[in-house]
Amino acid sequence: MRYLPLADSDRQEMLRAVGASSIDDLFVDVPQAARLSAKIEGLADHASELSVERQLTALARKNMVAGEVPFFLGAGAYRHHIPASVDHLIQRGEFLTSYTPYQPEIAQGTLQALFEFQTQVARLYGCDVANASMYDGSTACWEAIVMARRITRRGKAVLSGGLHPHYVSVANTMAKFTGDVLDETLPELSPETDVERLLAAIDEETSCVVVQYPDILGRITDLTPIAEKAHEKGALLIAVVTEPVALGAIRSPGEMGADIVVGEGQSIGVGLNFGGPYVGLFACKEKFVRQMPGRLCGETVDGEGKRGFVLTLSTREQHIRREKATSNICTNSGLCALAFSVHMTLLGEKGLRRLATLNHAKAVEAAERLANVPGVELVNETFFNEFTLKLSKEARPVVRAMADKGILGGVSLGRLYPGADALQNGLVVAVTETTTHDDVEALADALQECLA
Amino acid sequence: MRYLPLADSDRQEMLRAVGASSIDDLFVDVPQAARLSAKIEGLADHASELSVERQLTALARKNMVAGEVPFFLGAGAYRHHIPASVDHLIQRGEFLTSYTPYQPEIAQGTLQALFEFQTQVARLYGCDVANASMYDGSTACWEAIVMARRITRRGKAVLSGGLHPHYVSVANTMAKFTGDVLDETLPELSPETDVERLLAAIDEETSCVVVQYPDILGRITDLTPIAEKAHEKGALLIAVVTEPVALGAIRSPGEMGADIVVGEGQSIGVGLNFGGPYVGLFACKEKFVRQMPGRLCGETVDGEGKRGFVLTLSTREQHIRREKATSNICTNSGLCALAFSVHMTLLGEKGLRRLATLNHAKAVEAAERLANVPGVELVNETFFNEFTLKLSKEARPVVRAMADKGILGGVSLGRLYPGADALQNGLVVAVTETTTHDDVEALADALQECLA
Amino acid sequence: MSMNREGRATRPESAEASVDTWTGNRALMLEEPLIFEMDARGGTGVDFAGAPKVKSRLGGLERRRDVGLPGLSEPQTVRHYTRLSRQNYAIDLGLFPLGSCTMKHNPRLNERIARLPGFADIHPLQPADTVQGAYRLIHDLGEWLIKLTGMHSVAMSPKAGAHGELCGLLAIRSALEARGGKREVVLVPESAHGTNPATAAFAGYRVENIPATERGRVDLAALKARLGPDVAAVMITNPNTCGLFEPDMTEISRAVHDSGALVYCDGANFNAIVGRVRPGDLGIDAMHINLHKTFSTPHGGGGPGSGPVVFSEALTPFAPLPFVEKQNDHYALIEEETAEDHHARSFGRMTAFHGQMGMFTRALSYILSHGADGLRQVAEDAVLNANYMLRQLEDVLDAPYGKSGPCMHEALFSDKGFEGGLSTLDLAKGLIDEGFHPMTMYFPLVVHGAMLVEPTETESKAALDQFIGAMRSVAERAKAGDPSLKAAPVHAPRRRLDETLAARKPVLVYKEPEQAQAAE
Amino acid sequence: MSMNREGRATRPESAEASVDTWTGNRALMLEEPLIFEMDARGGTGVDFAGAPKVKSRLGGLERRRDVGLPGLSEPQTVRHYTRLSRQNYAIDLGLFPLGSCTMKHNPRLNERIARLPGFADIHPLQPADTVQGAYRLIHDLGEWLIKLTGMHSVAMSPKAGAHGELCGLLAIRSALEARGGKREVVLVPESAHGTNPATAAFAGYRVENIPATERGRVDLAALKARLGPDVAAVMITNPNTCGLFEPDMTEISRAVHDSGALVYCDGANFNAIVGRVRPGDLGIDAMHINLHKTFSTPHGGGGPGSGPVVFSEALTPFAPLPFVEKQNDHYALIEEETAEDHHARSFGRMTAFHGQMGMFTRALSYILSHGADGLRQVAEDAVLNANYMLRQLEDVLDAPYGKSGPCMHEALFSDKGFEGGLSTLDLAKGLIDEGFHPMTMYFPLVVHGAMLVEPTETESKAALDQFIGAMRSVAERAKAGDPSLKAAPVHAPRRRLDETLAARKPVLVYKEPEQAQAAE
Ligand SMILES: Cc1ncc(COP(=O)(O)O)c(C=O)c1O
Ligand SMILES: Cc1ncc(COP(=O)(O)O)c(C=O)c1O
Repeated sequence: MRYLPLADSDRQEMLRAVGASSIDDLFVDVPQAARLSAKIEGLADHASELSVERQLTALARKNMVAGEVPFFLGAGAYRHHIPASVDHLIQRGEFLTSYTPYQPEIAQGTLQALFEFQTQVARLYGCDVANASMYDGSTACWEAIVMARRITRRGKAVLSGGLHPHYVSVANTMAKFTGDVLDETLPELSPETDVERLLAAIDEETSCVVVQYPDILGRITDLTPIAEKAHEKGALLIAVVTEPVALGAIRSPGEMGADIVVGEGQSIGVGLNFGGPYVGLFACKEKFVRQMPGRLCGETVDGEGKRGFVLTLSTREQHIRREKATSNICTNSGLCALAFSVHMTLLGEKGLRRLATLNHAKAVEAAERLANVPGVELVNETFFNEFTLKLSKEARPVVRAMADKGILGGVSLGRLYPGADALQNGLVVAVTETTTHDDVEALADALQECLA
Repeated sequence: MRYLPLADSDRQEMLRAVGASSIDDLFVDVPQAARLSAKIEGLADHASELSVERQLTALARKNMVAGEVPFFLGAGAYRHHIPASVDHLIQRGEFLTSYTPYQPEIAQGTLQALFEFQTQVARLYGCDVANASMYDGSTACWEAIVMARRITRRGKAVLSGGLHPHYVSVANTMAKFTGDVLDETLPELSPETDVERLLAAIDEETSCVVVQYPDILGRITDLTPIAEKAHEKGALLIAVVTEPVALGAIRSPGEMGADIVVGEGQSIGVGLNFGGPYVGLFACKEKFVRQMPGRLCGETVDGEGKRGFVLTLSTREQHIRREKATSNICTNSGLCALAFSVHMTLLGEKGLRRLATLNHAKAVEAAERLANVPGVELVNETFFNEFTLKLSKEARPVVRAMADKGILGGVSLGRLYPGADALQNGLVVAVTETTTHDDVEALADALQECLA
Repeated sequence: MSMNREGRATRPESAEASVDTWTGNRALMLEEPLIFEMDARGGTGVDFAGAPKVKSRLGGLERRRDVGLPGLSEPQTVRHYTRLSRQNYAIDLGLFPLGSCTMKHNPRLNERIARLPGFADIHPLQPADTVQGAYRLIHDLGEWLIKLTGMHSVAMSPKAGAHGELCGLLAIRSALEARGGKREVVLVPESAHGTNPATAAFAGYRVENIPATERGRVDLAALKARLGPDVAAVMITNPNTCGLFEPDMTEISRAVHDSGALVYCDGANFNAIVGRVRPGDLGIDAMHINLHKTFSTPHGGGGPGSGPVVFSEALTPFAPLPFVEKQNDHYALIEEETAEDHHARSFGRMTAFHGQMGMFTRALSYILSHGADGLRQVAEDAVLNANYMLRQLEDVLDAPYGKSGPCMHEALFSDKGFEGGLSTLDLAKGLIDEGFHPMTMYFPLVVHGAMLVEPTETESKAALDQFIGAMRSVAERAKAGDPSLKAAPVHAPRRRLDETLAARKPVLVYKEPEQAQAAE
Repeated sequence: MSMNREGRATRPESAEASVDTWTGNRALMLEEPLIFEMDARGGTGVDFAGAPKVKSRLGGLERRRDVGLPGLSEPQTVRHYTRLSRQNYAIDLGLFPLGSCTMKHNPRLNERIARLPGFADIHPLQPADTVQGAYRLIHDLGEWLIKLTGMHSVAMSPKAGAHGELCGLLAIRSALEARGGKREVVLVPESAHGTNPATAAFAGYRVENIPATERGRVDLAALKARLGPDVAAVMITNPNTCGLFEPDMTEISRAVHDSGALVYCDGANFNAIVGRVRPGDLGIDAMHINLHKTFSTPHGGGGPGSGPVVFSEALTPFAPLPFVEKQNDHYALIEEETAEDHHARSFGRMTAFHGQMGMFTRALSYILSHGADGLRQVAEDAVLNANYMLRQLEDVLDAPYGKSGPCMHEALFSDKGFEGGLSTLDLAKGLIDEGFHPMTMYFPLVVHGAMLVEPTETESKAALDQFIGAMRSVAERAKAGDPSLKAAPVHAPRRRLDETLAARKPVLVYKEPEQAQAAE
């Protein structure tokens, strides 16, 4: 076996050295009945690289690859071009095959990169501090709600109807067990978000109000009035950003008064990957730092006074505080955070701005083109790189029919909100710098055919 | 431009620092007439990664990929499975982006790897010493002929008809200018090689006899009698190996008395790459070491007595000896040599033997299967993983017709020997560990159809 | 400190003390500033096509302030991160015996597979017909995990071990609630990993400890005594965090079940038994598997991981959504909409989308590569390597459970007998100078100054022997009270770092010098 | 030395002298044995399917002896080469100002492009219809090279610069021979790169030197005086190896042509003028282009390179085979068979197959990425960076041609003024400790203790400033005769290596201890 360095002669010699006559001697503690003598059923013996590669390539070929067709899916996962150097760098063995930086003297590479990551995230979100990553946007969102409960000692969270339905589901799952009360609703296929509803719902029991920005339909709302109302009532504003590229074009939630900003970082540096691994971003105001979940990297000095970095404030964490920890998270999304940071370093202010401008401009062009297709109506007044179309038919079968023609035309609201009748004709369309003019024309033609 | 770190403000500041008012001041030595003011005709301005990747991917898609079809080409370039770790390792920036190791204290990585490479090559070839690589097999072959001339001070080289015709062409090109006399012939579509002719041709004027092993038709001949006759006449035996994997199954040329062994290393660690870059291997007896071309890495010690490695015997080389150098080679094929060495380290004795056994067994099975196709005759009695079929028709159009069906069925001798009538029906077929049963069946079927 | 013409420091001020070069570099060990300290405003390493002119649809919320992001050209970026990477230790450099973390070699084939566009470049919400290969991969991997553990079903979506623990406990809680009655306590051994109690608390339970025996196992009698109508579940790690198999596991399961509670097994240490023992045969109800441990997906300096959870038949109805189901020749993703008929009692969704696909591809590649014989060999070699460590070191280091028989995949030592105020930390830092990553320190909590050494099966005997030699050498120094050990490491990119300072005055983001001053 | 149980040394004997660890490692700087010294017989890192049983067709030549190849598992292999790599300096780590070598950043996009299966996994002898994309790529790259140089045609097959020189000289010789008459001498400036005279000799010419002026240029008068019926060609490097443009190039070309000879230009320094000057406008006949310099293909620790040669109209008929020709919408490879009609006077084939495809893909990616504006900027920034170096250092280091005006892409210094027996070598080794790769030393030969500094355009101003600071610091030490410089480097993986010993008693391959002893 190519991955196992011990030779049989090594094994014999080592068994002798430990005083065992056979390997079974080392498994004495396993009750006889539980010792497996047969091989795992149906599993072949070890296989060559060539054979494994063939088997798995055959599976990979059964999927329609986003980059090979006109592609318009978003709804929390976006297809952006990732510079080749990002993957090159995150594949360096010293990053790829290291552990959480428990021994900081020989983990300064990871630690400094995390410190830079935290700073990038905090600045992007307009917050004071950020952590070293969460699993993804949806779990980060739930952790934010939990954190708001800890801070406010209140149990009611008001969720905007524009929050990604998976994020809502995750919160609902957890709330079932924690007893949090979630005040939620479905989005409406209209240009207006549910700001008024949110403002009305925030009261003295509210721990937080959770608003996605831009929201699941792509709409952009000013968060300032929500922040003001929340603060007035002693609640926190949690903003959720599923498309970080948007923040190259629009104001950051922090600027508008959000207390905690969380989101999905996948757009920057991390590919689609069929939904994971992604990287949850988590930032907040400085005063809440000791209530944050997850790892934090901080600056310090070494024995010679040189600057260095360490994991810090670990008294919040499970390995020190156990049942009193702010979260149970341990392994986070380190390498994706690194990828995010490398890509963001390549972009810089200038690149992020340009990327956002290009996304927005292409999306505006596409929205105008698609709105001209008979049977298609543009729902949004505002959007960044993603907007919602209202079709003259149920969207889900249209999406499937377009897929049969080799066009991945968007995410139907029927997929996201099964059973919500008012939403079934909605189609969420994302347009990025990777979308070409021809792609848009192909989608327009396909829609026209399917809706005729 | 993503690759240019200077900002305009840097440029201004630096121009000031060097006392220039504009960049043109630094180009004063260029005659006015030669200064280009226009942009290069037809070349667009700088382009994004995305755009370049799209343009070049479009070109790549126009090629039929070996790994995606039944594939049987060889004739000096072989398709083997390369373990994924090889590419991972050679992409490490410290290997990929370093120069020839002129400063050994900070190039021990490259140097030790070269020392290991030299040892692997020498052992594989059955020689005392090997150099740090040549461009490819064909240029290594020519350099060996030149070296034999230097050693023997004779000018006639006897080339076997089984030598790869490109290698013969290269030698012919060079001989035109150096005045070497080449005694050459075409191969015959028969199981016998031209050993008898070679034995007869070696005389007191002969500097060397050059024999490929296995030869261009895949045939394997014992080199011992040739070595004996050559040595008797004061000539050298140069053995050429285009398929190094073969040496996992058959005796090394060094064992059989070859004085210089050269060849192509591509099969181990280096992909097909449409013909380059490849890696020339060059080994010989110890006594000839000071006549070798190319770089040599040698062992030494540092100021503290620790073992280390340096480039050595550079008094043979152009940068020291200039017009008296043993060769003009400077840049060689370092990274491919590293890839070869990594792959060979992964294989080891056991892996190389198994790989060779598998190649041979699959080739034998395939040869037997194909020989059963009506209109197909197996030329070889002996072969390793490549053999020649004699078709009932001219092979070149058959190869083209099979390609139209999506089968890359081999190399026609018509392609290699245009105009050589006796060879036009020959088809050289290579079979490796990557060839499947289905591939062979597809080829058999295609041949049957084309020959019907 | 020296200034360049802009008055910006070109040489790190603090470097002067210890090194003798102008730059502060030491040949190939290069000092690297933060990206924020580089003169990188206005720079970028990405080019874009020009954007068409359009009427903005941003609703008047155009960004007004700069984000404050430095941008580097590609050459600068590659250099920055390459230099940083060189300040890290990693499996690729040497033995990384972090107990409980299973730092085994990460096969490069798996990296290649994970990057196939057919896996890496597909969107989680594509129509089912366009991602049949992906669904099938998730399904197949799940099937192997079920077979390897001898369990009944699997939930693939948990994002890491701790997330898997939560998944397991939520299923347990749902099952118990479905039965009716309220159970509020989860029992956890003292030696458990911190995520266990943290998860139990997150799931709304009160945590109580179970004591350990002198042989480092769960105290069966104490456990039985504590079981009762208020206990919802017991969380057991097996092999446990002392690196020992729980021989009473079957009986524990029986007792727990008899009391009406359920058994959660922390499967972080599955590597010791894969292919040799199926946890399902020991009576457990749920267990997470860290694909980033046993199944070799890279740790990446902290993640991502993946923590699928296998369930007993009893818990299967409560497993989370979504999941992949095979329907004849077709694979379907059972999400909220279709769950109605299939899976009405699911406790719900744990994450957006369907799990860590990028880890699944790697894990399946790992399983197929090793096959039935190879996986069994993995466990055997992991255990053999650990026992070899234990026996080669127990004469110089106290091995609290060394007498009680063989260990599994980890060897546990303590700092008993160190002199001169030296402790586990000092030995660890001494190992750094020797070119090794230290073992896990001060965990499990049940052993004073614990050192948990997990070599894994991907180490050669030569590597073990070198580690043993180094460990012996440093242990001798610790036992002799060698004060120089307090100064270790001396050869690493940094000397010991002041963690107290970091926590007392947290600096978690870079502030421009002006900003930082203003903040004082 | 310490022995493990098999009596094999587990710690390098020589390490003991200088380091204080048991292993000889210094934290992240790890000592690594040769693969031959690892206990690796019988090991392997590659698995294979079983081979079918067949009757051998090996003609009785089955291998009888072991090859003697150690085999390592994948984990061991990855670690071995990762550790070795860390003993290297590289562009990815820092400024690599090797004059004449153009060590610029190697874009990672190019690496990705070169690995597209449509380029990397195609065989050179596939039928033309199955490789139209590949032919087109070669053709397109060739067209850009022609346009960038203002020449008439291009030969793509040469494998590196020296091979390109040979290609050029063979074309020249063929052309001259076609004209009749025998010319036997090639004139080469004293400052020329060693490959120039070596190539001329290989091509059957006698080499004579052309002297240089005090301003570091070809002495036009002397050259003219030497031209005559026996001179076949003049080889000029422009910009030359002193980093200076030859202002008389047009006149040189005219004079050479008038004498019936031809002009070969060594294009290694094309980076200084790309997009700003077309060598074809200076009257040359042939020039090679190192794609591994100007066009950024990686040097890979010594290669591979690629050396396409551009030709004037006069030489075009003599260019080598094969080449790609565009025929309407189709691309054809003109090989021996078809050359008859097209290219009867070709001097022939220089290599198997058709050149360095893997470098072509990268170079074309580079050209398209930079575009017309970017390439011009490359030359300008390369020249600006070099002049900045020159002017920031000429007060501490002797710059022999500094007074004569600006340099091109390289700044040339000498060791004039060094005290205490120190010379260029010592300064170079001092730079290593500072974290830099030294500049080219002792080349060109025309300057005593030459130091040729080529920063390239991919260095930031901050990187230049740090290098300048380090260089000034070490230069001051050299001028003060600081004896500690003789000991440099002290921080690198090795101290100065004994090159004399290596050459006196060459050890070029590893010998097992028994073997080595027997050989004594
Ligand atoms: C015993 C044990 N349980 C649980 C975990 C948590 O797993 P993860 O880090 O994947 O969340 C770990 C690993 O860190 C562990 O070692
Ligand atoms: C001026 C000059 N000419 C020729 C060469 C030879 O090029 P190559 O190394 O590609 O053969 C070099 C580079 O080494 C060079 O610097």
